[in-house]
Amino acid sequence: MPMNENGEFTPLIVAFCCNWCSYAGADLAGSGRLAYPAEVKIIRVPCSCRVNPTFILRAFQKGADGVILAGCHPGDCHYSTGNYYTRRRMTLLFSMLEYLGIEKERTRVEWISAAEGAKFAATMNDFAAKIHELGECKRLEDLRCK
Amino acid sequence: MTETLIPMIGVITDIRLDTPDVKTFRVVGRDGKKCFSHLPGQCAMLSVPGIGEAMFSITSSPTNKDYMEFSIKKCGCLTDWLHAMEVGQEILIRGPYGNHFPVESELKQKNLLFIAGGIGLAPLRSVINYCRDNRNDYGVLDIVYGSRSKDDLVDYREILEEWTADERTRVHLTIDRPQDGWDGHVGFVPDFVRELAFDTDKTVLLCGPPIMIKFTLQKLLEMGFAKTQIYTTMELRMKCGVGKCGRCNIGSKYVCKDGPVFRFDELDELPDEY
Amino acid sequence: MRKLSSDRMSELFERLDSLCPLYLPGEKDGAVSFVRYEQGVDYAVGALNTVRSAKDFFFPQVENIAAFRMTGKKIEILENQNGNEPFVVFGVRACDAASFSLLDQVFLSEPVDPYYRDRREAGTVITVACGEPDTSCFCTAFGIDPAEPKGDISVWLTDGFLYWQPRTDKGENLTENLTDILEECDGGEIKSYQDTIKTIANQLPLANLNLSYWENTDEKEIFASPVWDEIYKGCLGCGLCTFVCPTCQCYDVRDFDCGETVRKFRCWDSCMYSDFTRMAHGNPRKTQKERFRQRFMHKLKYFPENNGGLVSCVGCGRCVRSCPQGLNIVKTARRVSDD
Amino acid sequence: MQITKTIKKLVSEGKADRVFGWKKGELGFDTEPALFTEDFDSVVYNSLCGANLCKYMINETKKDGTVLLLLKPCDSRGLQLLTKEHRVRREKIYALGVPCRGKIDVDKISDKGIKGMIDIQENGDTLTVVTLYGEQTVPRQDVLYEKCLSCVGKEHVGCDEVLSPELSEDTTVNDRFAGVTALEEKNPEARFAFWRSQLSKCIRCNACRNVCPACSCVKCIFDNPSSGMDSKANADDFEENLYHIIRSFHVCGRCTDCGECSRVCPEKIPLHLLNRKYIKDIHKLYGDGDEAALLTFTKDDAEPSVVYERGEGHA
Amino acid sequence: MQRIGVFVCHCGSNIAAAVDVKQVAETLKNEPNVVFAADYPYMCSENGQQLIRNAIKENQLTGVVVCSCSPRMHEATFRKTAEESGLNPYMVEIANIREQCSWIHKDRMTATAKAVVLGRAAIAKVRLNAPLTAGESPVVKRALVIGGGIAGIQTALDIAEAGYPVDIVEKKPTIGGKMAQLDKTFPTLDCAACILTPKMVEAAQHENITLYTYSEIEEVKGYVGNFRVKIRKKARYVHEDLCSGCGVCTQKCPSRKGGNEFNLSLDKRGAIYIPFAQAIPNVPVIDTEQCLKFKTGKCGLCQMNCAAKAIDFSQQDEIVEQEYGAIVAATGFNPISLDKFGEFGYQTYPDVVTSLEFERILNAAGPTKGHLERPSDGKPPKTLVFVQCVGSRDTSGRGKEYCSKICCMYTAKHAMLVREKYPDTEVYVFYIDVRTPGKNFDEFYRRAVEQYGVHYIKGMVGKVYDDGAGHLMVRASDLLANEQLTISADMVILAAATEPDKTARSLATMLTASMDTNDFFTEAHPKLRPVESPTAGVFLSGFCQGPKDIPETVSQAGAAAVKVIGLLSKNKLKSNPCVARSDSLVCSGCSNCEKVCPFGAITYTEAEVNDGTGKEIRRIAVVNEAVCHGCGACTVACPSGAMDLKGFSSNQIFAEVDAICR
Repeated sequence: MPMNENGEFTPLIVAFCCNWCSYAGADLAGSGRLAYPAEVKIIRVPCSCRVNPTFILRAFQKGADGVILAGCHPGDCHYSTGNYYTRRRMTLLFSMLEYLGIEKERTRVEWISAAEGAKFAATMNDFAAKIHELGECKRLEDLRCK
Repeated sequence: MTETLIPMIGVITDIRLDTPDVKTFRVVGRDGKKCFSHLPGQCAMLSVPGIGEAMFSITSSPTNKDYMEFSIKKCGCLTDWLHAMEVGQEILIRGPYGNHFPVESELKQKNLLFIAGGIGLAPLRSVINYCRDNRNDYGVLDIVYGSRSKDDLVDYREILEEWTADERTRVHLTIDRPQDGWDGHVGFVPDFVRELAFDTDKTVLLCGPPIMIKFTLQKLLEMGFAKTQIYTTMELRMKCGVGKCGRCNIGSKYVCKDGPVFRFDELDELPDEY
Repeated sequence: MRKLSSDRMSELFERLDSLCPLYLPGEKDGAVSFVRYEQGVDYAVGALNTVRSAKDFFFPQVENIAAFRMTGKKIEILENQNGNEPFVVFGVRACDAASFSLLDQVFLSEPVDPYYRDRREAGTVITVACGEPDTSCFCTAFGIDPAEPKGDISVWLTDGFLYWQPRTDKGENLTENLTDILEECDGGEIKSYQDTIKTIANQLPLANLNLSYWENTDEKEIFASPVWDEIYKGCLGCGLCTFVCPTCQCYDVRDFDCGETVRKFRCWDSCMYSDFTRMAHGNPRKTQKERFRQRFMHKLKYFPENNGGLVSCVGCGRCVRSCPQGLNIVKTARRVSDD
Repeated sequence: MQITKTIKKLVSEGKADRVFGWKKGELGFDTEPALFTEDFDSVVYNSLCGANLCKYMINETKKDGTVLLLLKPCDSRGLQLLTKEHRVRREKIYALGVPCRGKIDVDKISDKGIKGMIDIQENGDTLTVVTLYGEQTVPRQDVLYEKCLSCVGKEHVGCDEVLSPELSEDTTVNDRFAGVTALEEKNPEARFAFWRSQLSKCIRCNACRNVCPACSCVKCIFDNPSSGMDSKANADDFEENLYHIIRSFHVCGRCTDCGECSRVCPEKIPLHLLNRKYIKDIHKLYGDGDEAALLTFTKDDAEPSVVYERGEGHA
Repeated sequence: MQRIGVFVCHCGSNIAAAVDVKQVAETLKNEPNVVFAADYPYMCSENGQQLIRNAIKENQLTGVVVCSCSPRMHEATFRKTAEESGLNPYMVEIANIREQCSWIHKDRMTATAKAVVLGRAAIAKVRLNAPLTAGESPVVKRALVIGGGIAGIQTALDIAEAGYPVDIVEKKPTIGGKMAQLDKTFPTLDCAACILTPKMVEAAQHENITLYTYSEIEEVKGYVGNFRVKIRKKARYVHEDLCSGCGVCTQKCPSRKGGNEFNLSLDKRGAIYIPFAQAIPNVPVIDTEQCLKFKTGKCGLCQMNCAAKAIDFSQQDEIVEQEYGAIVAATGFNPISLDKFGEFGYQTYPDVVTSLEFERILNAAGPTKGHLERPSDGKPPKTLVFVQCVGSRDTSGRGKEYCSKICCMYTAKHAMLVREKYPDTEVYVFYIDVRTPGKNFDEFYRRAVEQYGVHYIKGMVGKVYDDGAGHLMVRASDLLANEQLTISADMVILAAATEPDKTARSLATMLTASMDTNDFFTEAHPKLRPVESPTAGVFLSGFCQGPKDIPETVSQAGAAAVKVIGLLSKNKLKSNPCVARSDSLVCSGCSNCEKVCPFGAITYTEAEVNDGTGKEIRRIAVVNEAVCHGCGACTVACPSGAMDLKGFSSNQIFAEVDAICR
């Protein structure tokens, strides 16, 4: 289990952020110096609908402990309908992961606008806290990567 | 012989740009010595971790005791990577694999006719240089070599400077289409072979793209050569190199083990699936 | 020969497992496979064959070969620790036991496959005679006797007793450790049991498979048979038959990027897969017909040609039972030879 | 036989020039998919014809002429999907619906301890199993495929002609989603244990994929080295999860619930429980319209947090 | 194999204070393929950029990673920098180590470690980057406006004024639209015709405007900058170029049974007719349903009387094909049908009329020549009841859930006009809410109440019925007084809800422009791109995008025109190169990608492919790069992975994930 120098569990969290809203929201959180844990690493995608379930599973395979998707609020998608598809895809995928017995708190979708820097930071803090609580992700890891 | 499937580390000590898409790489072991000895026509498996593994003909002659050379055409993931390498890069190598041209038996004292097209010269270069280095064991060497253009002739310098120097070696070059600065023959290899009207006392070693092999074989047979006189070398989806992984067979023969060198009469007995 | 009362079988398993890890057929979620013996695991005594064959012990579906680390222009080879700890497999049937000698032909011929060799050396095979060969069995067509299975030790399970016959040094050595629970006997008791087996085996519908056409016909001729154009039609191109087959041995070698290192592993491959022979510039076996033909030509013609007439089939009947579309080697062999 | 008569009539009328159906196998009780260009008398259709033939049409309709295709009700939905996704040339198929009263799972007969089976005869609701050791009778209903016991329905869709639909019988005894519900009611640990145990049996033979009418990709991502996703072997437990999770996701909203995946699995992994989970969720969240759920949306769809907010052991 | 350079920016102390930039540069230098790494105080400064340019040249870099502020800030800058040294701009990736690292992490070790990971991810991505070139397509410098109401006219005029040819396609025989039917306009009460007709004339006479009236869109192909449109010019049976507009034919026509559409059938017209006096073009049209010549083959009076020989019974529909760079939808609206609102007696009682009908009744050119007469007996009504929100804000499913926006104001206008001209009338207005958010709107409404004594009653009308003595009775509730009312009315005027024109739906399909559930065109962004549709090159003007009054319509019309002018002013369109790409060897042609594409960028073609197993004709997806916006929705809908997104390819994202999770 990855630990910091204090012996605390340091999870790995991958955040997929859409370029137009949530990535900008993350930037705004940055300019507002709103801290959230460094274990959150952001990958920029044009739209949340670019996120393929395989990306999420790949992250878990390679050792991520939580994966969060952030996109524009429904109705505000830069491409008008992208996040509606995201919403359906992820609802069904997450439901399936839960059905397979993967802790459902390890995956999340949030709608964060470019103006919601505070929400971005709060969301990441909350998500990271949850992952801290859950500990290391055992159920979707690939033993070869450990 | 390296252990099955486990490669050894080779170091690239020289890279030569032969044609716009063919490079020749010189490989030695970490100790600076030749990785293993081989016979003309044999292959080795080269790989880069995470990129891929593929079988290549060893182009240098077994008589070269210092290093091995591979002439590699850029045509895919692994070869792209290899072409981008710099001197000093380590790669993985295992081998030697397959049979070889019967240089010490059937070919001995024979007049040899080498016919190659494009990168097909690579496997034959090993034999040619082997014969040149054991010059008294072989008769006249005729080398017919053709390529798309002058720039696509692999080993052009070596051909001009070394091969032509020997009076019992005759080099016949051709390119597909006329080109400025080329006063040699222009035309396709099969026709050129026909034009050259060789005596049928020669043993033929033929290598090149499938279509060239097909038509050249046809011409040779028309000229009176027998299939028992003609050898070729095949490249077929080899993976393990030791005849066990099961994918490179033509009928009951494994290319990596029973080949890659076949005589055409042997191929005739096998199902037509290559 | 030795024997043991049937009700003491778990005692035997306990003892065997204490000597080295023991594997035996057990049921898991509705399918029988070889499982590691532990308390509470029941020996699937009634199951004729496991879904997967026993070849997995010597030629597992996946095995790591090596790992590499690349730093700058340097490559480091990290040797793989392939464990070759001794182990025992109990409950191998005559057909699977026969398959090992076919696999040996491939993996133990030069150049020897070290991974297979090591596992072969480490494993002790205890075979069990088939009390009731079933419809899909046709091992007798290959001269295999289900009443007299090969292996390091052969076992017969009659009503009330387990009979134990070591056949090799390895078998003898193992038996040495068990003399306290296995009592000596002359073995005459199993004769009638064996006779029953033979009677059943001879009545089985597939047992009379006749391969003389395959033996006596040129490979090019069989290859060119027009029957191939028809019989592959139902083939899905999946790898089911090859993966459950005890004699299929095609494999692939691949890399897996683990981040810090790249792992080279070997895994089963199937000639039924469309990408089995795919190359950058084409595929010599373009349609399922060619792939289907390759599988059976290999088993029934090419393999025998290269291995002194040995057919690469042991009649275990797994393909007969599990092919979802009802295709199998018997059907193919018979139809091509117009039997 | 009625079917043979109909086939001959249709072929003589020029409706088709060849037939894709079943023929008798090597044993008394197996059948195999086959193409007939003549000898239509050897076309077999009985309760042992479990295989779904619609996917063969991908290759078959690339050729000239028209194929007469025999379709059970569940197969007809597969053909409809393949047609909708332009994977078959529908105009080259004469789809003949054939009645279905459920198909027999031979393994279930074996599981009853019946050995040495050499033939199966059907008499109404009873099967007579002929064995080396004599005859035994088995109630037909006991040995139907799992897929038949929770069949979507015996109505053919999109057929050019349906033969004697009155001979079809409803074989559904289980609620289609009962298996899914039962799993949903377990806690996550139990669910994980169930699936890990099931999926770890997988040998990656790809039979489930290759038989699936929704898995009709020219090249599957799992076979494509440049997809970044290729995973040929079950090199790790994870790969099994990955393969089956992604495969079920790819057929999500497209699965016709024909049950072939579970039928063909040599390891008896209940793969239909994955697909049906998606179907159940789709019905619950988006209604059961026929349009593929992942290819459309409404503005007030449920949020992914519905999963998060659901209590443990929800139904 | 790439040769990558890594450039770590201090951003003064913005990054350097929290991140050990030197260590980041040094660590990343050991990454595979990295051949150069440096740090610099301000990478975006001229000197910093020079450093990058030099490094690219000196080290023959094929890829650049800049670890700096957000790519939203300087990605464009560094791409340009790279381009200046001959590197493809899309070979640059940014690792955001300021907003997403140094600014939020105080601990230097943590921040440095994260910066390294972010750098590694960018390196992993750039390793798989491929040079991308923005596609270019020429722009046809001509615009199409669909709809000839005030929205369409205004848009066309503005575009034409900017010097671009523009065609208006109007399905009715004349342009003018709904506004032409209005009497006065709120809140200024100026005459609609007086302000509209000059614009109509201007449009007709403008050298850059071509009118296609009595015409419909048949087919739309192509994409932004290059639409190819087929227009069906329906047969008028009158040659526009010959007709002098004298109107003799309309007088000679013996058929008088056709309902006059312009007056909402409150009166009749001939079979050959000019919709209204100021119609443009001032050319009659024959209604073949009514025309005796067409019905019986006898008559032809009009033709005989036409001095210009303009009438031609054999005229056929004509298809005109034209290319356009941009298309504006201005299809307008209609009042909804009141069939489902039986309680108001609209179908039963002639004196129950819609507001638009009332508009015609008040109009001097209307059926009553502007005299307030009730339709049943022509008597002047004394008590008038206006009912608002008939079908608007209706959640029962009979009407529309939205507010039609204009009814409050025109009802106030009607009430006021009635009271001003006929002070002896009593006017009641039933409302749910009175909504007056507009310049001078609330003042206008208050005038109606305070100055003109209109009775505004908050409450809904429950039933309109005949008391048996020929009186219309209106039963309603007064919510404020909390009582039931019954009013004996001479006329009831219903403010019917509005809805987009029915033809908009099929047009949207042709344009691949999306619509909402109410059949209003969807805008590309509800706040920031309100006049563009999500389909590039298709713009929205007026009511078709959502309920609007005249000033709003005109301003949106102008805005749409500006967008069109902006587009047409370009000679070539440069497209975003980060668009979807379909691998023809892998594509199964299943159409799933097409179904999720919001822009209609994906089409299918039968193409010959050879994946190594022989040539085959397959149906495969083709992405029109000029139309694709690069959202990536298709990449996930594609099960085979044939669809990928350039610049954000699956393998690039996998590489980033792998690098982060290493």
